[in-house]
Amino acid sequence: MKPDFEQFKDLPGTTIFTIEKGREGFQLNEFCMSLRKEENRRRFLADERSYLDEWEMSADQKQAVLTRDFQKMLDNGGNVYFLSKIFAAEGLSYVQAVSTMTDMNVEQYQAMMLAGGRSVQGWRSKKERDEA
Amino acid sequence: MKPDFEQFKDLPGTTIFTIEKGREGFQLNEFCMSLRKEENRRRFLADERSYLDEWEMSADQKQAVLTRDFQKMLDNGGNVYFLSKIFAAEGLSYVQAVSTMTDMNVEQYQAMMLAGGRSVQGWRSKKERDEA
Amino acid sequence: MAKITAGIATSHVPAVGAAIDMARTDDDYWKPMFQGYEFSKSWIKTNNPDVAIIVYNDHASYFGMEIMPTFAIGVAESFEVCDEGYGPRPVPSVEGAPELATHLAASLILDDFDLTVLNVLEVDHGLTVPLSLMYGTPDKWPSKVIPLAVNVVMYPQPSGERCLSLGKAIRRAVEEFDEDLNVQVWGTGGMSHQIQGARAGLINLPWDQKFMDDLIDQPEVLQYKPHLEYMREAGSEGVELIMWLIMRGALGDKVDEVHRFNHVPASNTSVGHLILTPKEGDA
Amino acid sequence: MAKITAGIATSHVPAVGAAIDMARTDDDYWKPMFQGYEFSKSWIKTNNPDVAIIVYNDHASYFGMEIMPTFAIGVAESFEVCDEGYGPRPVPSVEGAPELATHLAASLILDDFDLTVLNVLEVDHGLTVPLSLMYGTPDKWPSKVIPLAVNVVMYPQPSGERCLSLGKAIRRAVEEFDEDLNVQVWGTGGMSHQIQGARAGLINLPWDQKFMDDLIDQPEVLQYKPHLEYMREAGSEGVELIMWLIMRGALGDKVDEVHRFNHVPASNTSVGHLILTPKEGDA
Ligand SMILES: [Fe+3]
Ligand SMILES: [Fe+3]
Repeated sequence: MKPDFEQFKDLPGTTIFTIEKGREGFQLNEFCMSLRKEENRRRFLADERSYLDEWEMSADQKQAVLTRDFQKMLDNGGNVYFLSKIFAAEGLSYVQAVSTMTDMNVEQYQAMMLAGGRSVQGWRSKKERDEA
Repeated sequence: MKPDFEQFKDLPGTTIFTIEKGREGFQLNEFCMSLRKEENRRRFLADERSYLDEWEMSADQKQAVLTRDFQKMLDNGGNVYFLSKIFAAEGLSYVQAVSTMTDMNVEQYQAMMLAGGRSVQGWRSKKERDEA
Repeated sequence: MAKITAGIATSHVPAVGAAIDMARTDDDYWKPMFQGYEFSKSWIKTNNPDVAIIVYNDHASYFGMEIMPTFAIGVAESFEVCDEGYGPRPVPSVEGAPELATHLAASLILDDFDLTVLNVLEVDHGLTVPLSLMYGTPDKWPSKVIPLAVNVVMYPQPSGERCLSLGKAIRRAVEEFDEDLNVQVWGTGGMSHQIQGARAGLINLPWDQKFMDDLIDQPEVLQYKPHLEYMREAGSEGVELIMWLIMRGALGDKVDEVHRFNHVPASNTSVGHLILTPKEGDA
Repeated sequence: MAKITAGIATSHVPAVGAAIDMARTDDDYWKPMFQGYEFSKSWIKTNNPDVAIIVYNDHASYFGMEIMPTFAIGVAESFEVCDEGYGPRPVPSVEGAPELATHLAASLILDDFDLTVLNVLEVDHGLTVPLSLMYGTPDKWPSKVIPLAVNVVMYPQPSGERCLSLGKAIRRAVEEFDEDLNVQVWGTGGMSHQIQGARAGLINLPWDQKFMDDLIDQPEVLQYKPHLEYMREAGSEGVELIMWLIMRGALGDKVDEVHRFNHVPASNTSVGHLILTPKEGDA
């Protein structure tokens, strides 16, 4: 069956990690995997720039990591389970890191979750939101 | 479909490498895989016993390696593609190593191959050979 | 003869593991969620399996992108616990069931499931959080485990049909195993959640509950739900729910609902939990 | 639209690689064998594919027993050459075809083939010896390659039916790729050989030739040959021939035989080689 990589583009505020994205983000995600080792976490946090220079990542990917711009990392082939190794290295939780990708601060995001989470109403499709 | 690991026992002079054998021979085959690195080949050949002691192999498996008893390695879960790393480390060819598992010396074995190889006649089944 | 006696479904949120490990299960935030598992913890005391086949996904913890299997089965004696970036969870390592696992792997490959066989595997929260939810904090897990890792992270994930068929094949394979064993299949992950992008925090409880209904009553229909619908309605990470289909396939045509629970939220996630048993007399 | 224009089958004996690397192809022992590939080397000059999908098996060279996929596909930009214990073969590294490979991998997974996806892979003689036989000793391989690694070493191997179906699915997937590409599928390994045990050295040329006949004329029948028959009649390593079924499945119903060659022995092995093209006008 012909794969349809385009179908996901209609999802608002969502980046689907495809086999193609996996190629694009390979070095970025490999860097993240290296942070599963405590020693590497320490080396990375001690000198981020030179640790990143050990990986064949694009300048955009490195910049996104340095500025903790998770949305930009997603746009450049990162996947959130890989990227979690970056915020785990700093002791941050998923909620703390994930909320930075939204237009809320962490308190607002937590309040939304406690109130039952983000409603799917209005978030089903870009067409519905006139973003298409 | 229920796996049939017994069906292969009727093959004379043949050890089929099954998923069960793979568990039995795991450490032996891991040791073999380590010999893909030139440095490890050198360390192994320099002091075989202490190199082998780095692996959680059974005494039988270690003994079989030390005496280059390839049949015994097969009996203990080895697979020939893994075991080839042992004889490759010594610069031996497949023909040189494989012939040691037969009742021929290497010249006889090579002569048999040049003459068209071992005939399947008489080698199809243990029953046929009254070995069953 | 081995027999599949029950199926368990549960979310496997990492923060739930952290709450257990830090003894925060009585906190106001966590208490209502853990209460939903109280029934299950006492139920499993009298219904403990010899072996739990745990269908889960790795979250970039053991597999990276170098090698990404669609379905992988662990046949080892034991499985260590991954360091997911915070240090390994302080839980016991997981004991395998190599005899049943090799039988199962071989049987499934002969049935044309193209499994990857793992003699080494470290397991992450996807597998250990369900153990913690069902068993609490023992020194040693009370059942042996066969890990069945499914790619749900990278599109294309296996289809719903493929997952349900795999479950059915697991049922056949277990029933062909000669030893008398009590076997459960656990399906983990989900329910609705999205942990990335501007849409992060999405929860769709009515959809989750309908998914549970369909899983119980009409998995044959549910299997055709496209991955895009999971992602649209239940968030990008909601697609993990295809793993529940594997569990459901292993239970036969009809099931009884022993326990059902929903809670929102645990961290970013809608938590869902089911205990199902094959209907008596059903083939 | 991409198109599968030919299928090539060939044994992939490591000693053949060594003979090429040491420039011994004119030795009395080797000359008759290499002569059987002279036609092929000139044929491929005018029929060179943009991409060769090479179906092969790893021989404990890259994969060990830690992780053993049934089917694995390489989607990387390039693939280095393994050290199989004698140092890596002195041949060029292999250039991948990532766009077609990701399309192909995704398409096959959507068709319920449970592939393992490889962003990193080193290739062994199973893949490089066929390249050497077809292309000689160039500085750079003239075609891009998609490696498709099949477990033929550990029982249970995939069934014959599964292999033929995979080939058919590869054909459909290639034809759905939007770019105009000339694609070949190469099936490697075999023919009869056994390189272990007291029965080592087994060769069964009549069986090999019948296998070739059936592969060409009645693959639909051939697919049901049990693995035990390969092992019994063609030696324990003869089961590699199931990989030729994948190639054959990719060529459609009817094929024309462009070239056929047999030779005994190369080292421990019966060498077989075919060039087949889909019959004109065949769907
Ligand atoms: Fe998960
Ligand atoms: Fe081979």
